[in-house]
Formats: sequence, C-alpha cells, structure tokens
Amino acid sequence: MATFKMHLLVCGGTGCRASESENLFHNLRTGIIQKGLENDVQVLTTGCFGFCEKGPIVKVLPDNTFYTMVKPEDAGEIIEEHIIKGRKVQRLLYVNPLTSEKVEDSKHMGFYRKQLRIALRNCGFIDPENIDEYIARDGYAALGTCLTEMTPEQVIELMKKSGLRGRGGGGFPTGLKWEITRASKADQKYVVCNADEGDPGAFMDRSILEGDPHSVIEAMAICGYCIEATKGLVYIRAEYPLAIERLKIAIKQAREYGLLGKDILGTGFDFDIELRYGAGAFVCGEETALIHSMEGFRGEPTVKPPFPSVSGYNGKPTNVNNVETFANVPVIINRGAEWFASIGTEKSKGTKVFALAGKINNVGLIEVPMGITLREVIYEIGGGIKEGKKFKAVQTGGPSGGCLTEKHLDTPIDYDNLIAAGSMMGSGGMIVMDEDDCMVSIAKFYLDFTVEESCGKCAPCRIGNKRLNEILEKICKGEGSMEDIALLRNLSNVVKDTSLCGLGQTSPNPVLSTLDNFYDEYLAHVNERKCPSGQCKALLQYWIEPENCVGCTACARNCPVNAIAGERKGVHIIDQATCIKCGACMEKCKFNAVFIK
Amino acid sequence: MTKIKSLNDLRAIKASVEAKMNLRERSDAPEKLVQVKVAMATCGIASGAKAIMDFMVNELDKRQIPAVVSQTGCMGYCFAEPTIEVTVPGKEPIVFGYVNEKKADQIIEKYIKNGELVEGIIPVNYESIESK
Amino acid sequence: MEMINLTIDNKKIQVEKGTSLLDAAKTVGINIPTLCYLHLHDLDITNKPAGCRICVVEVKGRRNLAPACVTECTEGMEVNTHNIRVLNARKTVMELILSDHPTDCLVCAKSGNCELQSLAHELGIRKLHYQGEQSHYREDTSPAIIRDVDKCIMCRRCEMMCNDVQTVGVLSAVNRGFMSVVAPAFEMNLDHSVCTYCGQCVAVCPTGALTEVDHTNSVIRALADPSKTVIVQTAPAVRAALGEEFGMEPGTLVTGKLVAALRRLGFDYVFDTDFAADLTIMEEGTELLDRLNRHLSGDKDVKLPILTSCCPGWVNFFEHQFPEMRDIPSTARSPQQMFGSIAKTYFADKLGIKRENMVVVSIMPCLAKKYECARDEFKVDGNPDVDFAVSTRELANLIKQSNIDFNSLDDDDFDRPLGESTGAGVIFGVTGGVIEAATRTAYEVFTGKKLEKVEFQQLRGMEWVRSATVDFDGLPIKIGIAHGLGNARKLLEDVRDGKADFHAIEIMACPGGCIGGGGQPLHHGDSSILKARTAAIYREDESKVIRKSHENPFIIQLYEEFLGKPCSHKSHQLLHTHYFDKSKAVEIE
Amino acid sequence: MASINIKLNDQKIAQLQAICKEFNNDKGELINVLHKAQHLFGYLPAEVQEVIAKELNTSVAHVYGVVSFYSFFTMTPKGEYPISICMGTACYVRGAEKVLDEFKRILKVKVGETTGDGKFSLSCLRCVGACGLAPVVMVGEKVYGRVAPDGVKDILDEYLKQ
Repeated sequence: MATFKMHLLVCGGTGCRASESENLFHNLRTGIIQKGLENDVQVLTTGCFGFCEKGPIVKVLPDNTFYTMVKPEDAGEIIEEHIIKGRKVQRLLYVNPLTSEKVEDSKHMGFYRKQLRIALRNCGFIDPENIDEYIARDGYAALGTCLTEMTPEQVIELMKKSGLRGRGGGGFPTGLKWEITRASKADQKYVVCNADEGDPGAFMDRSILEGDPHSVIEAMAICGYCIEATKGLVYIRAEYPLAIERLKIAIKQAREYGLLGKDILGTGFDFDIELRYGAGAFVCGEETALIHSMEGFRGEPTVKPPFPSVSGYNGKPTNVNNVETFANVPVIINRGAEWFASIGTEKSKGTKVFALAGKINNVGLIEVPMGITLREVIYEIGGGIKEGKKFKAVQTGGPSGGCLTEKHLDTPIDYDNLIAAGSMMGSGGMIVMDEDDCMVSIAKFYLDFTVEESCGKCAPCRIGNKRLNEILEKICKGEGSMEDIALLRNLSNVVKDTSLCGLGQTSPNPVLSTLDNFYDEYLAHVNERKCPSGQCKALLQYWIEPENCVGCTACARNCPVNAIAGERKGVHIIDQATCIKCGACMEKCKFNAVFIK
Repeated sequence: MTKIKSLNDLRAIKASVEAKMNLRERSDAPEKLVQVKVAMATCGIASGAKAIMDFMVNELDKRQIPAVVSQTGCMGYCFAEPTIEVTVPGKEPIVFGYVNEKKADQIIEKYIKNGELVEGIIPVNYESIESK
Repeated sequence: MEMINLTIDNKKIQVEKGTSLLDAAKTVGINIPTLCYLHLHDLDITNKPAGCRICVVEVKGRRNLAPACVTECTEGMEVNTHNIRVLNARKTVMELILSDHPTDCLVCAKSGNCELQSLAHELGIRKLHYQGEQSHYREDTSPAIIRDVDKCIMCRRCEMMCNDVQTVGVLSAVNRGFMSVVAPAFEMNLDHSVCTYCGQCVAVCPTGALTEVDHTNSVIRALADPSKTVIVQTAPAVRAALGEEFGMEPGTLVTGKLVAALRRLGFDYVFDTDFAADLTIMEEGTELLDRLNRHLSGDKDVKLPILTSCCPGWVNFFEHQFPEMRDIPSTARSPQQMFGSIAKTYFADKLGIKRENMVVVSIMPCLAKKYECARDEFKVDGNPDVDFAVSTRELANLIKQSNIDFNSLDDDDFDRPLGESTGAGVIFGVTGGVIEAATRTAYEVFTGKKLEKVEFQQLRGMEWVRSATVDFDGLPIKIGIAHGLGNARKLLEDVRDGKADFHAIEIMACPGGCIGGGGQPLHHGDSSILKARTAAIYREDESKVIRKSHENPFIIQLYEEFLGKPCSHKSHQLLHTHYFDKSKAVEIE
Repeated sequence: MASINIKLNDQKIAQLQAICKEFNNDKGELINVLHKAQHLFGYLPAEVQEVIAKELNTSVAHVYGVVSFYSFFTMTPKGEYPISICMGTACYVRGAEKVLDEFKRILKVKVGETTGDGKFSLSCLRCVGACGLAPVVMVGEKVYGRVAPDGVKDILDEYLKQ
C-alpha cells in the first residue's frame, strides 16, 4: 500500500467545476502518473472551499500551499516545480488584497474565509453532552466573571456597548431589553429562552441547542443575574427531541456542578431552569403568544404594551431572548464589548447564523459577520446554485420575510438593509430559488403556511390571509385578472397595517416583495395565462412535436388517463381536455418529442 | 460530580480538562491518539451518523488503533451528512462528508493507518473566535 | 392625577394618564367605531381582545395602525381617526369580516338589532371586494339557545362572559386560524355541556351567532286554538325593559301597556309572575324561618345558610358544579313554576277546565326559563306546568307582528286572582330584591312586629358581592348577595370552606339580576340601561300600596282556599322541588 | 366531535391522574400534561381531556380549546406507521409536494387521514431541521432524506412487508 508524501486537493465545488476544475484534476492526475509519482502523491477532489470567485483552487498538503485561479494547463508547472523541485509556483499563490503580499501558507490566510463562528463556536467541536468540554472552552467563565467581578449594571452596560441585537428577527437591542426588565420591580421575574424556532427552513437554534446547550444555559443565568430573576424557562418545540434531550442533560450537569441552583459559585446567586414545550404553533414564536402558551393557554398574542419586560409570564416581568442571542452572550463577556462591536456593520454588530437551504449546493448552517453580501453567501459559501441553474431569488425571514433578487446580491446583509429591501432578517432561514421556481407559487406557499398558522384572533390575519391566498390561487390557475393584482396589493397593505401581532403584520411580505420584484411573472400569469417557470400545473400544456415523434407509443402506454392517441409508428397527439398534466409522457419519451407550452 | 463552589474551582476544572483535551489533540504529546468526532445533530443522525459512530468505535477498537471517538453537534455541512472530523496526531483535522460504512472503512484503512486521503473531504471554511 | 396632552384629529385634548384613545376621542365628540369591544362600566365588565381591528387609528410615528380600544394615550401623541389610510383599512377589514359571514340578513333573527349590520351600514360598505370560502359549522339548538356559529365573528364577548364573569366555562375559542370559532368542548351541542342557559352569551353577541329559541309561533298557534284557554304571566323585569324595544327611554315602566298588549294579543287571562313571587316568599320565607328556628334551638343538622332558588340559571349552575351542596338551597320552586303549578291546578279547577286544555305562557327576561319549564319534574303526565317561556325580546316581536301600536296603548290592569301582587314581588327583578322581599316578610313573622320602613338600602346596589346584617329584633341576621355566577361561585366556595357565616344568601345568575337577563332587550354594552331598569323596578315597588308578600290578599285567599299553610303537604307537592347531581351529565357523542 | 368513543379503565385514569399530579395539578402546566398524556395514549380522546380538565380544575372547553389550537395534539389515533412529510420551505422547493401527492395517490388518503387498515396515517409537518436532506419524509421516528416521488413506493413496501 502506498504511503503518500504529498496530497493535491482540487476543489470539486460547483463554482470551481464551472471553471474547469475537472480538467485540471484530470491533468494533475495524468501528470503525476506520467512522472511515476502515483505512489507518492495523491490527487483528490474535495468539497467547496468557499472561495469560488478565485477558483479553481488547489491546496497542497502538507505544506498548506493555496493556489488560486488554477487553469488546467497549469497542472504541469505545479508538478514540475512544486512537487518535483519543491519550489512554490509564485504566480498562482493567493495575493492578500490588503497587503498585496503573496501568501505561501494557507494557515496564514484565514481571512479568506467568509464565515466567523461566534454563536456556533462550539458546535461541531465539543461533545454537547459533556460539560467538561464546554468548561475547557471557557465555558461558564463569563458567568463566573459576572457574578464575582461585575455588578448587574456593568454587565448590562457591556451588553449595550457590544451592540448585540435580538437574533429572533426583531433586532431589539439586547442590553436595552435587559435594562428595562431590570427596572421593572417585582418579587419574581423570569428569563425566557425562545426556542420555538418555527420558520420553515430554519434550524439555527436547533443546531445550537444540539451542539452547545451550555452556552444558552450560561447566558440565561447571566441574564437572570442582570435582571434579578432566579428562574429561567426554555420554551422549546416538541418537534426537536434531540435538542430537548441534550438540553436536559446539560441542565442536569450544570446542576450537579452547582452552576445552576442555589448559591452559584458561592456568590449567593440562585438560578435554575425549567423546560416548557411548544406544541406546534408558529405564532408562539411571538413573545406574548409564547408566554400565554407557557401559562397553559392557547398561543394567542396580546397587544403590546404592556411588554413582557413589564408584565410577562404569570404577570411578572419577563425577559425573552432567543437561542442565538443567548449563545452570543458568554463570548461577549469573555472577549469584551469592543471586540464584538468590531465585527459587523455600524448598526448591526457581530455575526448572524443562517440556515442555507433550497437550490444551493452547500446546504448547511453558516455563520457570517453582519455586512457580508448575499453574493458572498450564495456563491462563495453556498457554492452557487444547484445544477448550474440561474439564480432567481433568495428568501429570507421565512413567512415574515420577502424575496431578494439579483439586484440585491451586493447589498450588505444587516437588519436595516434587509428591511429596506422589503424583506427582513427573521430568525435566519435563507432559501435559495432558481429559475425553475415560480414566484407566484412561492408567495402562495408562504401564504398557505400563514393561513395554517394564523391563530385566528384578529380579523385581518384570520380572514385577510385566507383571501390573499385565494387570490394567489386564482392567479396560479390562470383565472386572475388585473383587478386581482390591485386587490392583492391593497389587501396586503391592510393586513400589514391592521394585524394584531408580528405574524399578521409581516405575513403579506412574501406577496408584496414578489409583486415588487417579479411583477412580470404576475402579469404573465394574468395576461398571458402562462407560468414562465412552468410550475403552475393549471397553466401548462404538454404537446408532442410531430417531427420528433417516432410513434413508439411509450407516452400513450404510460398516460394514466389515456389522453394520448396515435398509431404505432405514427405521430401521437395529446388531448388537452383529458390531460391531467402529470408529466409521465415527457418522462417516458426517449426522443424529446414531448414539450411544455 | 462535585459542586463547583467558586470561580477558582471552575478555573481548576478548566485547566485540567483543557490539559486532557490538549493531550489527546496535540501531536507532540507522547500519548498519540487519533481523534474522531461525529456530527450528531438531527440531520446527521437522520442520515445515519449513529451507525457511523458505532462503526468507528467498534472498528478502531477491533483494529487496535488507539483513538477517541466522540459525538459533537452540527458542523454546518448539512449537505454532506453524515460528516466526521478526523484528527491524526501531527496533522490538521480533516472533515469527511458523505460517510457511509464503506467510506468509514476507507478512512480507517487509508487515512488513519496510512495517511492516504480519501474522497469526500470538506474544507473547513470558517474562522473560529480564537483566530479573531 | 397625571394628565396627558395629545391631539386627536387636530383637536388638542387633555386626559388622565391611562385613558384609552377610544375614551379620549369620545371626550371631544369623536366616536371611533368598535365591534369586539364591550365595556359595561357599572359592572366593571370589559372585553377588549383587540381582535376585530375596526377601531384602528393612525398614530404618528407608529409603523402600523393602532387599535384605539387598547392603546393608551401618551404625551404628545398625534392621532388621526379618519384619514384615507385609516378609512381604507377599516373598510377593508370590515369587508373581510363580512366575506366570512352569511349575508342572509333579511331573515336573520338579529336583523335590525345586529351590531355588525349597523356597522356595515355606518361604514358605507356597498360591495364586498374580497370574497372566498366561508367557514361552516354545525348548527346547535339547545332547549334555550341557538348557536349559528357561521355568524360568529370571533369577538370573544360570549367567551369572556361565560368564563370570566359567569365562570361556567362552557365556551372557549377552539381550532386555529380561519376555522377558529367559539364553541363548547369538542364542538358538541350546548345541551351536552354544563351550560346554565343564563343567556349572557346571547345578551352580548353582536351578531346572529347566538340567539334564543323562538317560541312566538307556538304562542300564536295556541292563541288561535279555540279549545285552549291561554293564560299568560309576566316577570317583574319585563315591564322595566320592554319599552326599549319600542323606542322608549330605558327605565320607562310599561306595566299597563304590557297588560293591554297581552290582552290584545288574545290571551284569555293576563296574570303576573309577581303574584307567584309573593307566593315564593311565603314558601321560601317559611323555610328560612324554620331552618333559623331549628338552628337557634340547637339543631346541628340544619343547613344554613339557606340559598334562594328562584333563578333557574343558578339552579343549573349548582347542579353541575356544586352538586354536593344541593341540599342547601331552598326547595321552593321559582315563581314561574309556582305560577304554572297553581294555574293548572287551583285556577284550572276554578275555571272547571282540564290542565291539558290550559296553555300557560310566561314572559321572561330569561333564557334559562325556557329550559326550566321543560324540566321533567315540572310536568304532570307529560304536560308541563308552563308550556312556553317567551323572552322580552320575543314578546316585543309578537306585539309588532300583531300590528299593535304599543306606544299608543292605554294602560290596563292584570286579571285576578293571579294578577295581584305586592311591591315585594316586583323587586324580584333586581339583584338583592328577592332577599329584601323575604326579609320584609320574615322580619314581621319572626318578630311579630310591623316594619317601620320596608326599604332595606343595605341590600341594594350593583356591587358583585354584598353582605349586610339585618336586626331581627335583637337577633342579627347575616345576609349575603351575589349576582353573576362567578361571584356566586366565590360565595359558595366560602360557604363550602366554612369561611362564611350567612343565614341567607340570594343569588342571581345574571349581572344586575333579572333586569340584566339573557332575554332582555339588548343593552349593546351600555350599562346605564341596566341601572335605569333597576331604578324603574324600585319605583314600581314604591308605587304599590301593599309592599309585603304576606299581605297580598289573594295570596292569603290562596292559602285559605287551597294550600292550607306555607310548606304544607300540598304546597310541598305543588310548590317545591328537588335538585339533581348533574356533574356527570356531560356526555360525549 | 369525539371521533372514537373509548372507555377509560381505572388503571388508565390512575395513570392520567398521576401525570397531572406530577405537575402539581397546576393548570398552567396544561400543555406539559397534554404532551405526556398523548405520549401515553397516542392521541387525546375526549375522555382523556375530561379527566385532565377535572384534575387541573379547569373547564373541558378550555382543554379542548388548547388541544385544537396546537397542531401537535391530535384527537384521532394515528396509523401503525405514521408518515409525516416535511413541508418546510427547503423541502417544498425541492419537490416535497410531489412526494406528498404520490403518498396520497398510493395510500388513497388525504392529509390527516389514516388508511382503512390502520397501517399508515399521513400528515405534514413543519421543518424538522434536516434541510440538507430535503425533501424529507418521516415514518415513525425514522427519517428518509432526498425522497423522490418514485421512491415513495419503496418506502411503503418496507413497511408492508413487515
């Protein structure tokens, strides 16, 4: 068996493949064999390096050389110079844009990485079921510092200075929230962690609770210290059994160590945490609804004010923050407000975790500094669009958000820019759509969701969303009119303007943002009775191109409704009245004779 | 477990655990252990991470390779689940994606035993707070 | 008091801190329309879920429109209640509500008296731009209440009444989103629930979703049947409210017109439930004195306090919720049932007709009376003592249907013998009235002395729970009063837990007593109407020559001719009842 | 409307009472109690809700109001193998709807229904957080990732054999 002395890692990400990394790989491998080095040097493709704009990438191990923009014809030089002679190919080295220096060892070029993991610092690193590993990574040091060296006011001041804003979507300054709750006088107060992550397509909070539950526990205790609460509650989705399990283990371990319970670290501070389970209601992500749910009621929101900071769980002042917000807290204490505030943009500090999903190559969990552009996220971290298709939109903010398009690709991501662009940060779902996605259908998909999840308390959300959905359905069926589009817009604005809680106040966003950005698609559905991306079944027609049809009868035999007529070896015809648009004929035709009109 | 009664207690625990963790990670330490971390969040488990974890534990033992196999949270590479991170003493940690039993077997036989890489490497594409 | 300065529709105003925009606007003559909002000021009952969003206004600096009913005024606020943004939003929301509401207004029981209908008119809704699927639910008819929840607009008033005020807990919002509606558990029918039929849900429903079971046609048919002698009794609270249905000021007493109208409708005899109320006092008062005397003589088994039993909603309530205490209330039947029982025995005998040929109709401010008269224990061989209980609202409708110009009617008098009553019988219609009436009689019987002053001010008022001590010639008698079943519950729990040492307690299921009953003209949230009715009842009492039940000559005659004495064997047979444990009566279909 | 009329035996009632007691018969803990009760019975029939209402000293209407509000709670028993199709956005844009249609077609049931033989029930759920595997289908606790419509039959066959 061979013992390789060197490895050449060729990026096999979609971005690099598009710039001929496959040919490069081929050239490198044949070059190595030609030189008789196949037992010494291994050539491999890897996943995306997240540096697609400089692709293709070749990384050499063990010396960590990082070549960028390598062309297939460069293979020979790399083998000849670097592998045989041991001299790095200078012209292919990465140039630091700031210093214009060439970087020889990629260990020293960490800054090319677009991601920075703060909230996710321990995810995928420590064993979440072992408190010792958390402690080894500075765990509970922040709590210790706060309890022994800082007054609650100082901690709050530090949180305010850090600029941390709520990561659940609202973006309310965390330090300020703590300060308000601290100012509310009561015999009992509560710290609540909102872990009712409900956006379809978002799983950041789940990942943090599964990968680093102690960071949330520690932060809740710190918050308790600041607002003078001795009790914490985690409201978590029942659909997250693993996160619940890990959180339970973590709470147990923290209690055993005395990091929860009475007289924590000998400071006289008491704090403990209980779990409360959600039961499948998206609206419970709204804090007043969440509190009612914890009290054993229907998860219906109530009007604010009074805010939970003044009157919350059981009528007591309650500080509600979400999982990711809490996960940031210990690091901020440990590293200081200035450090945290140095990351991000002017008004949005730190990082944001996104669940990148949809038609993108590297589906996954990413954490990026505020201010990164969508282009960087999609093309460099996400590795571009699946199957090389054309990017169409990215949906952020879940059912409350909107669709961002090509023109927003270079907008820096932060709370305010996303709102200005007609979407919102939301909790961090980021769903990428390609040319095959019909934006009217996407708007309808979200409205389906809102209609399902509306609590029904206020009229505009209960009935308005239903009507919006019905109009969209009409348009998708090709039965819409220009008047419907006008109605859609007016109703969207009224539902936003008049709904009781955040759910209804944002639910029309997917409609409005698609109306704004993809008006042509709406027009095509309404005026031409066509769905440009071919998604709306009712607007499709399957036809057989006579020139391509050889009369093999495959389509007719597979049609479930016998809508296709034709003699063997004769041209076949689809009866449009009978066709149910299942697409079976198109799938079975080997001669590309079936097409969609 | 004994209770941690003060900040100093906490620091002592940190120091000792850190030392232990370094021991198993640092290459120049005499106890050379291979470290395998399996991403065991929901999507990892859903794609079969548990079986991979069991496989690694059993097989490394059977093949008499001194190693520590532990679970960890989501590494973020959901597209490539199950993912595992392998740290061979003296080398950088490497993340392998799309690991099935066949791939796991290759990782042990080729990479852990011989330093030969196998397909499915996921380059780490983020910065940790330590470097910032 | 901290004052707040703000501007509403360019008018500068100053209000107390804590005032809502809705109330602030009212002070300068701006009536912001509302729908789900309900505030019974004198009773401290409020419903403001801020769910209908009709009262939205624009507050400068806010991103969204604000509901005026729950938005507190803050310093420097600039509010616009009718600019184009607000008007468009309000009308659109109204169109949405109507788009999920049947438009069978012409044949709806609430037509003409429907808050949704009036609001649609006020807002000038002429077209529904938004139309689509409507939510459909099963219709539910119980002995007293009809639920047509397709017409429910989720204002949650009924839910608030049923849970917060009455603590009966039958109604809850169920389901979610578009399918959400207010319903009993498992969306079963009311008659499978612990509903007391107090009708307070009906009294506050702004639409036709909750209405009473309508017996007007049955009454018309009975009146048209020559083989039947149809007699009618009218409850005290009816005369203090019926006028409202004919445009009169709340609190107008229409006793004489009421009698005249009933006579014109064709009833053979027009009698008064007040007569039976006097009878009730005789029976219940005697029972009270009996228990009291036994108690004073050291009988440890005697149950005190004695609780009144004339309110059928209250009877249903304790049968369902406190069955273990069902031996405490008086066994006396309610006036309605005493009347029916006497009518179909004593009076039928006098007329020489069979009970089957007599139809007894009662005009009641109450919906629970419909259920009460249908109870098996108040039937003889299947023939009920009271055939139909008709609400004040139904009577008004009956009068209108019969082309009677109510306002121009001349006053008329009740027939005898069952039409003669005392002031004590009249005050049965208000909270505290039954116990005041009982006190008037019990005092004189117990002490043998004549009352100097028949009014007991300490027993009157609108406070939910009241207590007073009446001096029975040196013996302090402690009396408790509660109206609204939630308050009854509190009082009852105190009694159960030994925290209360009352001798007698009066309970009325409805806020204000019968004058606020579920069958009365709708108050639409104006609690001053209830106060006006109360005042009218006390006026009627004052105008009566005889104000103590035991002085009613026809009551005396009834005992002499027929019953013997109070609590005699005969009166036990005809005028008393027993109660059931209904805690397990809930069935699942 | 209660769908199935079950009669609870004393042992089951005792178990339910024990659950309520575990939460101090506190009606604020209603949702936790319902979770446990559903775990015990597999669903929450009317009788179970009545016992809970009594134990927690609240109205049955309130309990039902809560049960009918939260999609996690069900009053109908699920099939032997409950099938849930993730309808999160990631799964949706990767074709979850077509997968759902295929399940509906083969099983001949609608969402929320159980097959006549009681073997399968079909439901949709929100994101299970396995977006990397979209579209995702769960049968019981088992997760199937990257399911295509033509893979539906294979999944079902797995259980039909058993």
